Amino acid sequence: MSAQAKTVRMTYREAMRQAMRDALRRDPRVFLMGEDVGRYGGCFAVSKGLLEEFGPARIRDTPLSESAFVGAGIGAAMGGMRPIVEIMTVNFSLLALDQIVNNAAAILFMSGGQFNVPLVIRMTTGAGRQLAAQHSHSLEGWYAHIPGIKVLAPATLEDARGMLWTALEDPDPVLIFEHGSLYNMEGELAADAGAVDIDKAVLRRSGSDVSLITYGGTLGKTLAAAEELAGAGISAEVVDLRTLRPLDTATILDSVTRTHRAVIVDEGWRSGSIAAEISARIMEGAFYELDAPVARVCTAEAPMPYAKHLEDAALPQAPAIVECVRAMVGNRG
Amino acid sequence: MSAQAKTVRMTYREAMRQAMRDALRRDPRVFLMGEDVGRYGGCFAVSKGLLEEFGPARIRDTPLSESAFVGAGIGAAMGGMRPIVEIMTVNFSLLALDQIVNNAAAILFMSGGQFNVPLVIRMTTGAGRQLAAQHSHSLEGWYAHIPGIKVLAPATLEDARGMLWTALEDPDPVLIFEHGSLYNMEGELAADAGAVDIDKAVLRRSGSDVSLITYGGTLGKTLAAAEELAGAGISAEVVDLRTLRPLDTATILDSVTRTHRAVIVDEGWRSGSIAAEISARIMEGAFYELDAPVARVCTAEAPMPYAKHLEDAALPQAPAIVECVRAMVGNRG
Amino acid sequence: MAAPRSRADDELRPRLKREHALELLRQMLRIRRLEEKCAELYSAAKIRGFLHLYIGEEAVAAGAMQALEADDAIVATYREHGHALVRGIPAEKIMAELYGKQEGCSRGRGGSMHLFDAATRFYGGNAIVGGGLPVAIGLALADKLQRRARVTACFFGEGAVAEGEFHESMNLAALWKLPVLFCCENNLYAMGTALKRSESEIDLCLKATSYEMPAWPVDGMDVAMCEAAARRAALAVRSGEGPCFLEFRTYRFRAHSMYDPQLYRTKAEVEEWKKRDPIETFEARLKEQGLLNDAEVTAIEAAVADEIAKAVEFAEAGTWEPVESLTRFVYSDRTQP
Amino acid sequence: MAAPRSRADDELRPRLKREHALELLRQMLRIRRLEEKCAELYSAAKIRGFLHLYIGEEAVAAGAMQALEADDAIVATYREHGHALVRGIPAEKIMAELYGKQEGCSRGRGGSMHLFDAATRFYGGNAIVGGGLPVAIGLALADKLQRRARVTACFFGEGAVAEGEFHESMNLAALWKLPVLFCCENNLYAMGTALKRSESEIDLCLKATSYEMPAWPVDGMDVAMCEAAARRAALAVRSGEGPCFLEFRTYRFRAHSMYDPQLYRTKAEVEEWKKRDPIETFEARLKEQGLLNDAEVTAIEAAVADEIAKAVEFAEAGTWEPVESLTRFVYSDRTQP
Ligand SMILES: Cc1ncc(C[n+]2csc(CCOP(=O)(O)OP(=O)(O)O)c2C)c(N)n1
Ligand SMILES: Cc1ncc(C[n+]2csc(CCOP(=O)(O)OP(=O)(O)O)c2C)c(N)n1
Ligand SMILES: [Mg+2]
Ligand SMILES: [Mg+2]
Repeated sequence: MSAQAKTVRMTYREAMRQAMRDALRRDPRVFLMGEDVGRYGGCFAVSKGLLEEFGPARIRDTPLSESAFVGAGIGAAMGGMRPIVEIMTVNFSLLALDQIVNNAAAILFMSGGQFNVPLVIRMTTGAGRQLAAQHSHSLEGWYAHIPGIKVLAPATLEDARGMLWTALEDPDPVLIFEHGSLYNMEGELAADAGAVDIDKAVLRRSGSDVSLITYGGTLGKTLAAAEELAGAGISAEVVDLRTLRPLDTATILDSVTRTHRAVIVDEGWRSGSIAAEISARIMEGAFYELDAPVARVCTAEAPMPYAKHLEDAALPQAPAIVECVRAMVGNRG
Repeated sequence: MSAQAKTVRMTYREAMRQAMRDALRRDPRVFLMGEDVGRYGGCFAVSKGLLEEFGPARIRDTPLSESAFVGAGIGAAMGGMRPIVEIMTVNFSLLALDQIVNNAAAILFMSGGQFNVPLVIRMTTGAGRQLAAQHSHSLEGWYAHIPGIKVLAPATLEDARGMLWTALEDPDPVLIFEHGSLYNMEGELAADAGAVDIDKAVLRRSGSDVSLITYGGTLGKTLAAAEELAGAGISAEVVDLRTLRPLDTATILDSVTRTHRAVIVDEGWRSGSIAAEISARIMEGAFYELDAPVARVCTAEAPMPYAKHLEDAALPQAPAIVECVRAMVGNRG
Repeated sequence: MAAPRSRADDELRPRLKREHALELLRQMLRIRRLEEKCAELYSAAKIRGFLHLYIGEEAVAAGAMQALEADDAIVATYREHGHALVRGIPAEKIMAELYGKQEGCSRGRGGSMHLFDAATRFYGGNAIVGGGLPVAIGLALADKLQRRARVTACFFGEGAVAEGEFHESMNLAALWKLPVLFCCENNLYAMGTALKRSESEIDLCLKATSYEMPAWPVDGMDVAMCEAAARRAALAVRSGEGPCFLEFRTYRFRAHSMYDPQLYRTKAEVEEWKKRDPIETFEARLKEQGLLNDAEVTAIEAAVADEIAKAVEFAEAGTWEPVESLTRFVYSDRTQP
Repeated sequence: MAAPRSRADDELRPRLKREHALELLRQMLRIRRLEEKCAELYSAAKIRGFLHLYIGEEAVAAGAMQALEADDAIVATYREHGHALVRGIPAEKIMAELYGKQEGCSRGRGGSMHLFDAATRFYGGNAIVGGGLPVAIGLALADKLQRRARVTACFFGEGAVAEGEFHESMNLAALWKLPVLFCCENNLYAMGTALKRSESEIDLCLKATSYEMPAWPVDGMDVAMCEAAARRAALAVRSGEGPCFLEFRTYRFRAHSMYDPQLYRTKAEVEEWKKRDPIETFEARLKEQGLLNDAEVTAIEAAVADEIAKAVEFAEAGTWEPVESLTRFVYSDRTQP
C-alpha cells in the first residue's frame, strides 16, 4: 500500500466485520449463520450490528446444532447461496467434522465434478485467554490434512479484511480460522482495502540468517522474537503462511534456500502439527540447502491448563523462539 | 517365539476375536459395545459368536449413535468398567470426535489427575475395497495428533492378538485401528500368544541401505517392496511403528542412523500425515546421519475414488515404494 | 400422537388412472430388474464395493417420487439405486457408475453409494447414516431464501433416527419452516439391528411431533399409498407450511449389503413380508380391477429387460477415467464460475 | 404430553421440616454469596477465563441435590459452581480452583468450567454443550452392569436440547433403562438465543416423551418443588425403572458469562423474574410460616460470609503448580493401577 493511500484505524474484529458487511451488501446470495451471530451480536462481537442492517433472514441465529447448521451451509451453497457459517470456536467444530470431511470436502469429487460447495466457514481458534482444555485448541493445522477444503489463517488486518472476499469467490469450501487473541489488535488499514490473494505466503520481515515460519496467532510473537534477535545480531526472516491448505511450498523453500535455516512456530500440538508438514517439505525440497536441522516451536502436548502460568508455559512464546534460533545459529551478540 | 513353540493357524480376524474372548473371560469388567457387534456378528464378523457366549449385557448392540455410545464408553470406564467400544469404521468416528478429544483425552488432565479413562476404542480403517470417499479414510495418523490418547495399529497376528490385552490394562484411552484389508490375512500364531508391549516399534526386516518406516495396512506392501529391492541388491530395513502415539522415536532414529536413508510409507493423505511427523523427527534427531532427504510414499490427496484402477493409483503400492527407494539409493542391480 | 391417517389415502387408491397405474408398476419393475441384474453382476465381480439393494422397498421410491417436480431436489442414502432411477437418471449412467466407468453418473468415482446427477437435482448418495439430512435442510434453506416454491425430498432409513444429526435437522427444518419432505424408510432393520433394539419409542412419528412437525405413517408396500401420502405432504411443504415427515413402513427382502448371513431375522419373517411384495400385490390388484392384463405385463417386462440389457451394454462399453485425472475435482477447475 | 404434575409436589411444601428448610435456604445462600464474590474477584482479575454465574437458579441445584446419595454421581456444565458446592466440594477448593491454584479441586487446571471431585463423584464441569450427557449415560451403564442402585444426575441447559448428543443420550438411556436423572435447567436462554428461537417445540418434556421417558416440568424458582420433584424422580430411577427427565423452569439473573451486554432480553423481563428470586421468596415464605426469623437469617448469612471469606483466604494462600509438571496427567502416572 502506497504511503499516500488513505488509511483508517481499526481493530481486526472491525476489519472482519467490515468484510462481512461488504460481502452482504455486494452479493444477495451471501448470508451469515451461526450461534448467537444475531441478537447476541456474536460471541466475540464480530457480527455486532449486522442483524440490524441485514435482518434475521440473512443474519441467522442457529440453535446449538453444529452438525446440522454446518451441513445446512453445505446444502445452501449447493442450492446457489454463498453462506458464511460461523462456528463459535474451533472446539465446537469437532461436532460438525463429519459434515466438513464427508460432505463439504468430498461432494465435488464424489459427484465427478457436478456439485461444488462454495461455502465459507469461519471460526475462532487458539488459546491464551485461560479458557482451559475444551476451549483452547489450535486445530487449523489439523484441518489442513483434509483434501477438498482450503484453510486460511488471517494474521493481519489486511487479511482479516480481504480473505473473506476471496474465500467467497472460491467455488470450494474455505475454512477461515481467526485467532481469538487477534480481535482486539488495532492498526491502520487502507480505506479501500479489499480482496487479497489466498495463494501466497508472504514475508512479514526479511532476513538472512534464519527463516521463521509461522501464521495466525503466533505471527506477533514471532515478529517480536525476530526483533529481539536483530538486537543480538541475528537476521531473521519471518514468513507468514496465511493459507495452510494448500501450502505455498515455493515461498517456504525460497526463503530457506536463502537463509539455510528454519524454525517453524505453530500453536498446534507438536506431534502431527502443520509444523511437521513444513519440516517434511523442507526436508524434501531444500535438504541440501540446510545448514542445520529445521526446528519447531509448538504448543506442549497436553490439554490446555487453566492456570495462567501453565498456559503461558504451554504455548509458544517469543523467548522460546529466540532461544531456539540462538541454539541453531550460535550467539552473534 | 521359539521354533518348538506350538502354533495355530488363524486369521487376523480370529486373532482379534480371540483377544476379545480372552479379555471377556478374564475380566468381568470388560464388555463390548458398538453397532451390530451382537446379533449381526460384527460388520466384519470380528465379534461373531461372542453374543452367544457372553450374552447381550456384555455384547451390546447399540443404536446408530456414535457420539453417545463412545461417550458412554468414557463414562462406563470412569465408572469402573473396562469397555471395548467398536466403531464400525474410522469414517463414523468423526461423529464421536468431540467425545474422544474433549472428554476421553482431556478428563484426566482437566480433573488434575482424579479421573482416568480406561477405555479401548477399536475401529476398522483404510481403503482398498472400493468403498469410495466416505468409507476409505486412514485417519489413525491424524488421531495421533491428540495428546491424552494412545493410538495403536496392529499389523500382524501377534499384535492383533496381543495389543488389546495391553490396551485394556492401560489406565488411559487407547484407540486400536485395524486395517480392513488385514482381517483375512492368515498365518501361524503361538498357541499361547498373549499380551504384547505397545511401547516399541519393531524391525520386521533388517537391512543396511534404507529404512522403510510404516505400520498397519501398508506393512505387507512395504515388505514386498523390500523383497523386490533385495533382488535389486538394495538392502532395506522395515520398521513397523505399531504405535502411532506415542511414537517410538528411538527405534526410528536408531534405524536411520544405521541406514542413513529413510522412506516413510503411510496410507494417510500426504499433507499433515504421520509420515510428516516422522520425517520431522528424523530431521530433528538424525539430520547429520542422513545421506539423502527422507521421502514419503503416501495416499494421493483426494477423496478415495470408487473405480478400482483409480483407487489403486491413489494408494501407496509396492512399485511406488521400490521406485522411491531406487531414486534415493541409486540403482545397484 | 402422529397425525391421523387421512381418508384421502384410501380414497385415492380406486381413482388411480390406468396409464398412471401402469407407470407406477413399470417404475417398480425397473428398479427390481435393475437390482436383480446388479446382484448378478456383483457375483461376476463387475460391480464391487458395497452394494445395497432396495428390493422389496420399490413402492416407496416409485410412489414418493411422483410427488416431485423437475426442479425439486433429492437427497438419498447408499441404498439409492431406485430413487435415482425413478428420478430420471438413465439406467445406463447408473450401471456405468456401478462399473466404475467414466460414463457413469458420477464418473465412476462414486459407485453404488454415491450416485449424483445435476440434471435431475439428485444430490447423492450419502454413505454416512444421517449425513444427508443437514444437506437437505440447506438445499431447502436456499430455496426459501430465494423464494422458490421447491421441495427437497430427503430419504433415509429408520436407523438414522438414532443419530443426533436427524434430530438437529428435524428441529432446524421445523423451526425455520423449511420446505423439506422427510421420507423415513422404515424397513425395521439397520443392518442387523431391529428397530426395537435401537429406539426406546418405536413410533417414529412421535419424534416428528416433538418438533411440532406434521407426520404420518404410510404403508410402504403399497405404491398408491406411497404416492398419495407424498403428494399430500409435498403439497403442504411446497405451499410454505414447513416440513413434513413421512414414515414409510416397508421391508428389505435381501441382505443389508452383499455379505450378510442375516442371522438377525428369521426366514419365516422374510417370507411373511414377501407375501406383501409391492410389485406382485400391485400387479394382482390391477388385474383384479381389470386395469392390467398378462400381455401388458409381458410388454412392460420386455421393455424393462431391454432397458437393463442396454444399460449393461453401455457400462461394458464404457471407458476408464485416465489415472492422470485422479486428483481432478478435489478442487474445482479454475474455469468454473 | 408430559407426565401430569403430581399432587405430591404441592403436598410436600407445607411438610418441610424446619431444620431442612433452613438447610435449603443456607445452601442457596452459599451459592449466591460465593458467586457474588466470584464476580467481584473477576473484576479484580483474580479469576480469569470464562465465568458463568448461576445466580437466580440456585433453587435447582440446592433442591435437586437433596435427592442424591453419597455414592451417586453428578455430571454438570460450565455453570456448575452451585452444583459443586451443594454436592460437598469445599468452598475453599472451589475458590482455589478459580484462582488456578494447585490446591483447587482440579489442581488449577480446570478453572471455573471444569470443577472435578472424586470424593463426591463430581464428574465435571463440561464446557461443551451437550458433551456431558453421553458420559452420564456411561456412568449409569457402569452402575447397571455392576448392579449398584445408584443414580447419575446430569445437569444441562435447555440449549443442549438442540444438540444431537442430547437425543442420542436420551434414547440410549431409555432404551437400556439406565439410572440417569436428566436435569434440564431451562433458563430460557442459551447465551443470547431464546428458547423459542432454538426449538420448534418449546415444551421440552415432549422430547422425553418421544423416547418414552417419564418427564415433568418443575418450578425451578421454588427450592421445595425442586427437591420434591428430584426426590420423586430419583426414587424411580434408583428403583430400576429407567431414566427420568425433569425440566426445571428457571432464569439466570446475570450475564451469560462476564462480558455480555444482554441485548437479547429486556431489563423489564429480568426484573419480572427477579420478583421470583428463589432465595427471597423462600425466605419470605418461611418467615410467613413462622419457620424463620431475622436473627436466624443473620446467623446463616454470617456463617456463609465466614465460609466464603475463608475460601478466599485459602485461595489467596494457595500455591502455583510448578511449571515442570505441565504435562503431568496427560497420561496416568505409571504407578496408577
Ligand atoms: C454414521 C454411520 N454409522 C454406521 C454406518 C454403517 N451402516 C451402514 S448402513 C447401516 C444401517 C442403516 O440402517 P437404516 O438407516 O435403517 O437404513 P437401511 O440400510 O435399512 O436402508 C449402518 C449401520 C454408516 N454408514 N454411517
Ligand atoms: C457445542 C458447543 N457449542 C457452543 C458453545 C458455546 N456456548 C457456551 S454456553 C452456550 C449457551 C448454552 O446454553 P444452555 O445450554 O441453555 O445453558 P445455560 O448457559 O443457559 O446454562 C453456548 C452457545 C459450547 N460451549 N459448546
Ligand atoms: Mg432400515
Ligand atoms: Mg439456558
